[in-house]
Amino acid sequence: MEKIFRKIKNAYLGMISLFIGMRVTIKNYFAPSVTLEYPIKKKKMAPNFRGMVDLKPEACVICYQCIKICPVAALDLTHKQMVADGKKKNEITKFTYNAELCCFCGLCDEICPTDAIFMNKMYEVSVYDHNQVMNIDLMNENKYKHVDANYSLAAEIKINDLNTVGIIQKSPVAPVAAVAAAPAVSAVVSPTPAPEAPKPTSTNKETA
Amino acid sequence: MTEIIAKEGLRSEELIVNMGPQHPSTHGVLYLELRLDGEIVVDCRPHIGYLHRSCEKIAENRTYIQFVPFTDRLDYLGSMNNNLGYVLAVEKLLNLQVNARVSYVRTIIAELNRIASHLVSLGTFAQDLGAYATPMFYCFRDREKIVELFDEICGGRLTYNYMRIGGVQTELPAHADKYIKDFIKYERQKLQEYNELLTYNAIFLSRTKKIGILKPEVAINYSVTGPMLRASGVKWDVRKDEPYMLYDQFKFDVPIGKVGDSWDRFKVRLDEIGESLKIVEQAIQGIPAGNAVAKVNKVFKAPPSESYMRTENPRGELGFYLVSDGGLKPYRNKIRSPSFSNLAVLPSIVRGLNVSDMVCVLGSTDIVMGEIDR
Amino acid sequence: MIDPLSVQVRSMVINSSVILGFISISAMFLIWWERKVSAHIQNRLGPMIVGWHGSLQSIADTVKLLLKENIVPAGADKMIWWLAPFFVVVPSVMAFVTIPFARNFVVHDLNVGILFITSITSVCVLGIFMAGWGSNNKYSLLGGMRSAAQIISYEVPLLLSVVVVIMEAGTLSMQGIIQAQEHGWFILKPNLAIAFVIYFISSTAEVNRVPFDIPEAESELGAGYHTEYTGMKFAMFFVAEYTNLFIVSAVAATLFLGGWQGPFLPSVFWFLLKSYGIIFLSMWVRWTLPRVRMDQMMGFAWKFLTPVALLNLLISGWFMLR
Amino acid sequence: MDLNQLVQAVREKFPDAVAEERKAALVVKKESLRAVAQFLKTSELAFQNLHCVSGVDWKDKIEVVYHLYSFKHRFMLTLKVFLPMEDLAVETLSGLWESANWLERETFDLFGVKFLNHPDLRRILNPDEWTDYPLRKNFDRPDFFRLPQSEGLKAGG
Repeated sequence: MEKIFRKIKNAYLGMISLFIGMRVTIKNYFAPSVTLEYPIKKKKMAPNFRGMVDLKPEACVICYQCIKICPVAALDLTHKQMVADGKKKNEITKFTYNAELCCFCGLCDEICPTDAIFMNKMYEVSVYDHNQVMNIDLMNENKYKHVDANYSLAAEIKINDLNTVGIIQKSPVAPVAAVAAAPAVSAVVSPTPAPEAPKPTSTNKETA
Repeated sequence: MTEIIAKEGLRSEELIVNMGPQHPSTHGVLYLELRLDGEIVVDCRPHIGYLHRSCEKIAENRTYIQFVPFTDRLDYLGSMNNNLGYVLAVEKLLNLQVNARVSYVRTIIAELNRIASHLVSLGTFAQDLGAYATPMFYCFRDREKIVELFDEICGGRLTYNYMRIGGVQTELPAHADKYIKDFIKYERQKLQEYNELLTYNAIFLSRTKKIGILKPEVAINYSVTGPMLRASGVKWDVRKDEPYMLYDQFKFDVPIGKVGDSWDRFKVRLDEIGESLKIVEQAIQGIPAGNAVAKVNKVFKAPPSESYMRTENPRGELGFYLVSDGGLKPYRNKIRSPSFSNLAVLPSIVRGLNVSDMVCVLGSTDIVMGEIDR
Repeated sequence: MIDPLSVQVRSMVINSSVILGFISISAMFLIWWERKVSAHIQNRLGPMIVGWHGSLQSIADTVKLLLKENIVPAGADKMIWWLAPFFVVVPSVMAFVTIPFARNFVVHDLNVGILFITSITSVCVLGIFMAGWGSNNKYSLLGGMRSAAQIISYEVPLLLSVVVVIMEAGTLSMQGIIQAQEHGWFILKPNLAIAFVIYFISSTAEVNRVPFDIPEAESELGAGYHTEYTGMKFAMFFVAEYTNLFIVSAVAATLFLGGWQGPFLPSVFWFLLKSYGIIFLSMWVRWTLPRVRMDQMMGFAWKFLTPVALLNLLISGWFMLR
Repeated sequence: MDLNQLVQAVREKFPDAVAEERKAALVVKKESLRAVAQFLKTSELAFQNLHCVSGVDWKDKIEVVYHLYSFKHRFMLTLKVFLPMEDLAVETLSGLWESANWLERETFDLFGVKFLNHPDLRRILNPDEWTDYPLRKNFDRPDFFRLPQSEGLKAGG
């Protein structure tokens, strides 16, 4: 008898628990929606958002930091020395970006000493052909026009000025780079000073 | 027909069902070879490796800092925790101390990501049990709040690449303090809602209670870690028992289960969200001033030595075994992924259950294939 | 001989065409409505683009499904595979014959109306099992077998709860049952309220909806018996599912909620209001609860629902004879 | 508990099992691995948990590293065994710790270390018909591992 009573009690409690669950869903039925109607209303990306890699061509000092840090070799840079008005000057001959290899880690943005290379806020980057994103010429003003007709480098640069990645307060403490012999045991880890721009008059190490 | 039966007797045959690699409830590209007797699982053989990218070989060809983005892709739901585990391993290798603010920021971020990861786990578990999408959407709604914050902080929504050797990528934004406090308040309310919707729901209880019981000694023998181990009743949490960073300064409990069934695993995760909220609350109050940002170290060499660092990931203990030969790149980087061991125990606990229960147990183990296959 | 031009036959033809139109529109509406309800329960918006709040979404989907390629799986039992969708759709359409939409709108008020509906809707299980068997897919087969077991089991408590209504009304005709409720809906009587709950639970199982959607069981069996179907064949299963949903809700409205009876408004309006109200309840349940397990569900049918329904029947009978 | 005590205990039990003195690890001879492991698990040291098995390729030899954990003593032991390239075979530990089953399969798959008496020694991550051992140092497929190599950088930029 007790068994039957317990069974009935359990069934009753079970029913109640189902009704409690249904109360939660009906409460949410009348709650406002949290989603956006995506293609119509678009989310504005935060200034730190990592979209496609972009470049301010005039700011680049050809230091090769981004090439060295890129974990997936998505960037390709060559340059040659030019003599103009009696002054030696390095000029980029090729600076391409392969968005298919890119892992959007943002290390190039972070390491760039002059903030020339940065990540823009594009996130709709569907194309019909691999070639359209495999060799993007970063020196071109309209590099992403074929992906997004509304792309504008000036606007992207403007948004990017707000971003905080790779921008840190300079601190006089020594860099942290630990060396094999003496690992740094500094209590405060401080940023390394921004790497110097390579000297404009490089030697013949750099080839055409 | 009747003649055959008369001659040979009624025969029954085992049915071999290939569950996966594409299947709604295998959480990625897991392939389970099931031998069924009717609907009872006689044998289950997991086949893995569909997502094998040889991350460990990649690590041998990348500098230490270059490998951080790859750790994001291991357990893609707990990217921050993976970043943290790797960075701590490298710091241990370099014997490098970081300042308190770095630890605090890392703690906040890692715990928030643990919440996000557990939310996904709870949602997909409910989905596996056939609660069509509703709990999952609620969980994703709350996870979205964390992801939004991460998006603002580091620019990524899934693969964050936020931790740096010696620091973090960027400072927390100015409004993060208020945002996180609001989130804690909000999430505590929502946890109550999950309890109402799922935890004590009669159907949910009948589906998960006493299903897939994992005994503590079996769990330890199989090297199961994380919420799965704690659900079996072993009070073991690396954060508590072998504290790294500043976890010894925060007050939090380690929720454990009683039986080790699917419901306990679910409940432990749900409780851990609450505990993580506690940690975040304390961390956000006690965060010291200072500089948490570390500039990317372009090049550094590690002394020829080795380090094994394990951290408490949302799924268990993530270990990085780094061997250095004094070069720019690690000589060997072994990733001990928690899901790998947690999946290995699956065949032994699903034998004798039926297919629906197997799906339930698989959902409660909360595996991520990116981590298993590496 | 029936005169082909008699008033009765003519009205039946007209009514049938109205009903056929209603079925397709209702199924489309229900599909859209389900999506909206689920979306709002999940804090989403649901379809919003096609038409006002996405109201034409189902039409767009139908066009899409019509244009889809019809893929026949290799090794399928072709004959059975092709016939299965028809075996699912046709009975559900046939069941509309005796559903009284309004005071004087019913295709043909059979004197065994409720018996006709319950028997004709059970034919669906044949189609589902054919689909599961013919697909040559293990998941589909499991789904079809589960479905057969489930529908046959839940037929018992469903019928037992209907019998209480028949006893109370004293007729099998649908219009007769409604007229018997002129002085108060059946659901207001305690024994019939229990019958209503049993009916609602069993009918949810009958139309394979959560928490009894075991034949489809997305997370276990892919999509169960209709995994291998594409295009319009899949659409037929889909339409049949929602048509069945409407039928069981309409029958519930007729048997327990007084059918088309109601003050002020036209009778057809009251009928649709009650039917869709029950459908909303069903949707609400669907988007809240998890799925039960096969053995739990069978145990629930045989060990709980059937005894309760029998007891209910006995007590009602005793009250009636007293 | 610290490592020295532990090494001492192992030495007492197995006089010639320890192959090498290391600062942070216990290195045993491969013949005595199974016996030492048995001792570590069943004695009062109580290493109940085999946490991780990794291989390291030192070109002439392959090192198999076992991370054992003792909940009782809160101690993580690094147990190592070196295998010469000619004879990559060592006794399995999968009878002692079930976790060794998959972890050793992984090491077999990636390094080609044969674990004797393993119940189910198949490839686990790579396909069964794969012939190479990808984590060995001599395995290099330039197609797969594209290193940061821009033309300007190669030339010394």
